[in-house]
Amino acid sequence: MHPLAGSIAELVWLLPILPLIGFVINGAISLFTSFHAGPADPSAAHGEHDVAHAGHEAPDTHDEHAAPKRAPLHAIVTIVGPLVLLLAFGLGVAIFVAMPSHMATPFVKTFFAWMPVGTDLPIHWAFQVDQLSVMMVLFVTGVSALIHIFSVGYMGDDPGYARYFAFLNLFVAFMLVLVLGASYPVMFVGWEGVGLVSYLLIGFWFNDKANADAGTKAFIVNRIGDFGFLIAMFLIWSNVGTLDFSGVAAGVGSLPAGGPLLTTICLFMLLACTGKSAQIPLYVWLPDAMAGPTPVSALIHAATMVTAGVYLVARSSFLFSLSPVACLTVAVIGAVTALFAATIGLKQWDIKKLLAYSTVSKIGYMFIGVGVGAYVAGLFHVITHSFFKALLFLGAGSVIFGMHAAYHHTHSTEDAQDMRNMGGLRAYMPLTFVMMWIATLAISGIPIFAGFFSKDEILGSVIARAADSTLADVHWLGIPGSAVLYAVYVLALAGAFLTALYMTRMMLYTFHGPNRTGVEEQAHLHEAPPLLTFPVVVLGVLSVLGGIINLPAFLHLPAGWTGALDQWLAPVVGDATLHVTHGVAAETPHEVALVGLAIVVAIAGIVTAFVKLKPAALVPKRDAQPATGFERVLENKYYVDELYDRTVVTPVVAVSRSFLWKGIDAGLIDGVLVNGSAWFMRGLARSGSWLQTGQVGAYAWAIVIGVLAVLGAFTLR
Amino acid sequence: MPNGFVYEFLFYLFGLTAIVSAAIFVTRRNAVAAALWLVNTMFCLAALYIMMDAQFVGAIQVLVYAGAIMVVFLFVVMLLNLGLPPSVADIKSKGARIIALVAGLAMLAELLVLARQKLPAELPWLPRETSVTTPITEPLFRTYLLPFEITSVLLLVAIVGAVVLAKRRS
Amino acid sequence: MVPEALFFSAILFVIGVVGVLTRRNAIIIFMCVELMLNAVNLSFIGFSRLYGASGQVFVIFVMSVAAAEAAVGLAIIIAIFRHHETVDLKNINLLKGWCSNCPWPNRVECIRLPAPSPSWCGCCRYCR
Amino acid sequence: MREFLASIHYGAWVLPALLLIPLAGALIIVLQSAFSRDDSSLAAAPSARWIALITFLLEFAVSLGMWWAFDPGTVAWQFRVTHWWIPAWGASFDVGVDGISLFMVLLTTFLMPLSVLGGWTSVREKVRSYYALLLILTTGMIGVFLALDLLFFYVMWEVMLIPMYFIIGIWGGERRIYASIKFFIYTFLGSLLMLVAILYLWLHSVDTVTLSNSFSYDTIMQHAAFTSRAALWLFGAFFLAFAVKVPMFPFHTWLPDAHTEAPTAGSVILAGIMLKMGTYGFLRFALPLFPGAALTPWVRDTILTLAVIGIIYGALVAMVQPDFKRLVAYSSVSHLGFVMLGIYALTLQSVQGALMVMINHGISTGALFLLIGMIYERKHTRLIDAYGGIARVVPMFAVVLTLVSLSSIGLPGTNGFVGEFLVLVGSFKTHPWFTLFATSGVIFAACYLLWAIQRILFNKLDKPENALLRDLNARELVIVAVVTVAILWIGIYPAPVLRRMERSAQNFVQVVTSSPGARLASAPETGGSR
Repeated sequence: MHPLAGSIAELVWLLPILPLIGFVINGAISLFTSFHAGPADPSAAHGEHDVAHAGHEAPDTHDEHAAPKRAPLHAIVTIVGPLVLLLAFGLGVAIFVAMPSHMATPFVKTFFAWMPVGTDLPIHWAFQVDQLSVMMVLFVTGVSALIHIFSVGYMGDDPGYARYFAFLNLFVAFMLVLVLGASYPVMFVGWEGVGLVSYLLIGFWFNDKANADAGTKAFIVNRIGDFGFLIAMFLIWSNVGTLDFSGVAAGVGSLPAGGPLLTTICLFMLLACTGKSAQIPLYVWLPDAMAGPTPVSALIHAATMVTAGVYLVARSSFLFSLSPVACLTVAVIGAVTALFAATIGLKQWDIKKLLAYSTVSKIGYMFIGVGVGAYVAGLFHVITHSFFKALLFLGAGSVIFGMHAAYHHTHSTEDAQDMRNMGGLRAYMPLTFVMMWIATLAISGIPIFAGFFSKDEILGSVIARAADSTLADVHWLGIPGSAVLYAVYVLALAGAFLTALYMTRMMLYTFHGPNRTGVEEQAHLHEAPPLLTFPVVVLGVLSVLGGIINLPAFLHLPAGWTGALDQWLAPVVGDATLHVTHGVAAETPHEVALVGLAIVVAIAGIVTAFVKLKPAALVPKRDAQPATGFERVLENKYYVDELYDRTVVTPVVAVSRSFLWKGIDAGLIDGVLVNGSAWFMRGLARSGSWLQTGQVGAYAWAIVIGVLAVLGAFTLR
Repeated sequence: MPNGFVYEFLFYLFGLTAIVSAAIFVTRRNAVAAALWLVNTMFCLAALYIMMDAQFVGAIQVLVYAGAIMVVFLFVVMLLNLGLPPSVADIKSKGARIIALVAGLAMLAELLVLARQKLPAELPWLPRETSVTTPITEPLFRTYLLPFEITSVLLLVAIVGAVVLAKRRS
Repeated sequence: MVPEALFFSAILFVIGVVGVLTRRNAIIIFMCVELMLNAVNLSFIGFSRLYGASGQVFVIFVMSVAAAEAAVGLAIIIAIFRHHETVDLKNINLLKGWCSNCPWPNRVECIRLPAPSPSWCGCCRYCR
Repeated sequence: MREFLASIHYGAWVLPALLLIPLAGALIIVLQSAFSRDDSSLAAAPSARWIALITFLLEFAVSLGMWWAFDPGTVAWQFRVTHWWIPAWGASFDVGVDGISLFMVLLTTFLMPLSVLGGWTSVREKVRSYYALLLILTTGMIGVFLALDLLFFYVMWEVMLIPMYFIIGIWGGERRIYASIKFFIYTFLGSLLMLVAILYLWLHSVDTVTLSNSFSYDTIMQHAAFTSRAALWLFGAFFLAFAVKVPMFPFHTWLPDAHTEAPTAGSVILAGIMLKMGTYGFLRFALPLFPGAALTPWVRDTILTLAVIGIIYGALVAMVQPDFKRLVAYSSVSHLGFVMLGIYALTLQSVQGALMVMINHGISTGALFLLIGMIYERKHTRLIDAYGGIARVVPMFAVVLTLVSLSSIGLPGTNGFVGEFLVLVGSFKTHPWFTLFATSGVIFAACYLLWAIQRILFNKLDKPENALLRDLNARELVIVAVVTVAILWIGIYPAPVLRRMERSAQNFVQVVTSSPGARLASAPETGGSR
């Protein structure tokens, strides 16, 4: 009898259902209000107003008509949205509390059969409660609750308010299904569900083509990732025979370790992760995803959804640990993405785009962590990253909220998100300024902050495994494993330096130096309302204290404190981690020196930023000259989007239009075969009719010729 | 009456006159002249029938064919006053005529090739006292009774058809 | 004397065929057809000498058919003559299938009207 | 429920009743028109619509009984009714249902009331004959699914064809004549070859009881004797007839024309039910009767390649269609490529997946056509570029269109995913490479539908007349509600559907794979022990 059998864990189905109920209520309200607003919906008539805020962050239309619609419905949505999240968080905490400390086997709760086909593919709706899933549940519902509260203030007067909260609740529901799923198909439901909701939320202000394009692009790129997930599932099922995590974990021993099959499964799973977590080949959708509201970017594209890839690798650690080549690929992709995204981040002017590239880079770190087999380090970085990245986005949201209010009052059409229009906001937004500095220090990896502990643990684990692990023994594309891991370490360090650089650059341009918003706007620049600043403060606190979750050993603290997360996740990923390091706990050679190096690198990044950058020299966006040379390449993100567009999208569309449709379908099959045969018959008939001259003499001749032929036949016989 | 010389002579005489008059008939431009030459061919044929022990048919030939059908032809020619030759010759161009001749000769050659088979001996002549129509009665009214009845229907239909077609629309 | 009879019949038949192919006057063609029928009768009688009197019975049937045919044929010729005032078969092509772009109600063609244009397709008033 | 059905001897009369109810409805409409002098425009004959709707609802109610009365345990024909039809030829009126045909019939009776309700105001003139034809068409379709006698099957196949020809030809769009003639000739050509094959089979199968040739499916399955070369030709004939109907890749060009030109109800039926005739034909006739011929390597590989080409080709061409109906038509080519892949992979999962895709495609594509019909009635154009940004103007329509498109793309949790996942999982076991390419079809599916939806619902609301579109009225809301329930129910809890079809699918796989050789040596067929 499983220890959790009778306990609160039985209610685990309530976790996704609660946000789902929120979605249903809010969805009904949003449909009800817009359904009865009638075709002449006032906000639709403001078509021209949208043009002013082309493509950028604009809580759609601050038109005066929104005020009267603050009917009770609006209040219901305000209550239902965050309440449902808090309840879910409470239930999560209850389950966390009810869980015994050393629960060896996960508690799998099966509800009803989903796709029972024959005896060899019993797919059921089943949730799995173990340390990993509870940890994810806690941090997902926690961060979501905070962001919901932030959204109440931020999206307050947007006409699509109910619809926004409906989608946000739906997102949390699907995320919980993803995290709690007990088998790959159930996880896949959550996997594509979050993809769907991110499509809906990115294209939230769908009346602007750029936003709708970004949404569709996100869904299709995610779908390419899901293709990998499907193929991985088919490979697992046809070789292992089951798709449940426990079943696959048990059955994977039968496959040849490190063999081509296992590596292919893991590589396809990696393709899925790159799609969802925006890594090298399929990261292009994340920067465009900034077209959605800022809280959405904070929640989905910083804290929760993008970490789904890391969760997948951690959850299938039993597969990855058995195929070192795949693990090395994960680590390499993570490292390359980290550096690549960091370089682009240097020259971005839009504050949200900059944070997007910083997210891509930070997820690269997580992939390094789980890639080298240090699953706990990777997950630890997931948690701490969600704290300070959410804080950065919400801070940016407060800044944009203020800027937008200012520009709105003076009816100017300046871009509320461009750093060149900001500057010197320290005086106007002191609280946000302090919190943003905390987040910047955390993300750069300055000691006492959360970022330092998780990033340092990842870097340490890379070096530990470079020295002695199954990864080091194997060759990756001809290069020995250890060399690859050292290269990964160097890339990671370079990434850390650049991270510190561009984060400090952001702080300097936004908060320090002279204000470039404009004289009359400054009057309206003021601190964000309490609803917005409360979550920011909470996240600030978490960014500072986040480190205590998994304090490193070299601090020689009392027993209970060090490595809390290690012990917590040991039953789930423990043996996979040990397998990678030849069954012995990895310890980093001369660890303190490495930590020192990391700190020096971080501080160097901040100092160079202060020295090199001169915020005073900046000019507002409207009269900034276009950048030249390598700077322009960085600003245009290495032209990767244009490259994809020209090599993949346009040729496929052109080929299918001119060749497949017009060529084969209309031309070959329809033209030649179908209409062609019809034309041939017509021709045949027409030539036949030529014989009917109407002259009797001609018919006589025909008869005579016939007689001659017959007689001829007789004579020859 | 054995096939004496006189019999053969007469047979050839009538045969050749039939052919010559048929040839002339084909070349006459005047319809009436052509009709009369055809009547002459028919008379020669009637003679041949009689010489080949088909006296009744010979009589019918003269009576029905030459007498009735050709008279109708002449009657129609007179009705449509085609007597005088038309301004434009109704014979086709020289080229067409040559081709027609060639086709005719080819057909003749094929027929003659086919005719080279060995024919059985002739039947004995009818004894003098039997009446001319007895040999026909048995096949006509017993084996071929149905065709005989059908021809009567055919003739009825032809009469009605001819009247309807030729009647002047009111 | 039957082989000679068959020979004469063959020649008469061929003359009839040549007559049909060369002449354009409807009645003359009709007569040539009658000549061909007579040639056939001659060969029937020839064979009746060899195989018995049933040949003669056939001659009777041929004659009755020829009579019926003559009656109907001449009636047709008269009907054509009344409408077109000619029996020259060159101008009469009622049997022709009309070219596809002739509107149905105008299909009845009367050659008495002068041809509208040199490129007249000959099948109806309303061609090119 | 089962006791109540047993008490009224439900099994004995249900199938003939399913065939006769529509005919009775058609008769009523025709008789009713005979007595009233006025013309049959919509104003003059509103009753015709109501008679048709009530008949279809009655039909659906009767057929719903089968859901409970059906015994998932056995493989034998259920609710079987057999009467002599033409004893001289050995042809009998023989109808029966098993796991495969049960859901096809339910799908038909489910979609018919929806299509009539959907096309409520779209047909304005000659209304009586329109609804009479619809009713006769239903009899034809249900007859095809129930027929266990090859001649009866062929007759029903033709009975189904003619009304659809008129529906497209008379009430269709601009190029309706071209489309209906093309549709008719395409299908008719195929079915004639099938008739020849049926007659050949008839000649070569002697009924042990009556010692004469017989058309009955079971006799032919057990006693038909023909050489392997003959089997290849026979399979070729059946293949052509059904490939045109599926439609498989080279034979599909009639589908876009027929769909775009058909009226709303016509295209719903065409896509929802008539496309399943082809795949049903493969499942019932082509493969079980000639397993040897069907599984010869080169035949199997060509069909699989055609199926995969169909998936990718259909999706790619759908992406660039200016007309939304043609886009959905080409998407049907892609979806049915999955079905053929599933059928030919011959594993239990893939065959059950194929059946599920057939049902789900019927529901989601039928719903898509209904939605297009609704927007067509408001704006009278199907061109995607004529719309833009209407999500704010018609929010309910936007929500439903997005949901149905997601089910058509195969988002997990909706019905599309269940079918596609099972097909791909099943066929990966036997044909991994084919499945790899087929799975890429999943990506293209997302591309073409999402791009179309974006150009219709989202983007700028730049055309002022779009701002005056009315949202869905009550009638349309009923349809939309029913479709949404169906999509989500099958998506989340398909177990009862899968359980009912499992035994028949298993038997199909066992019949086809176990005895390719036996069928030829005229030894009594072991598998088909119906």
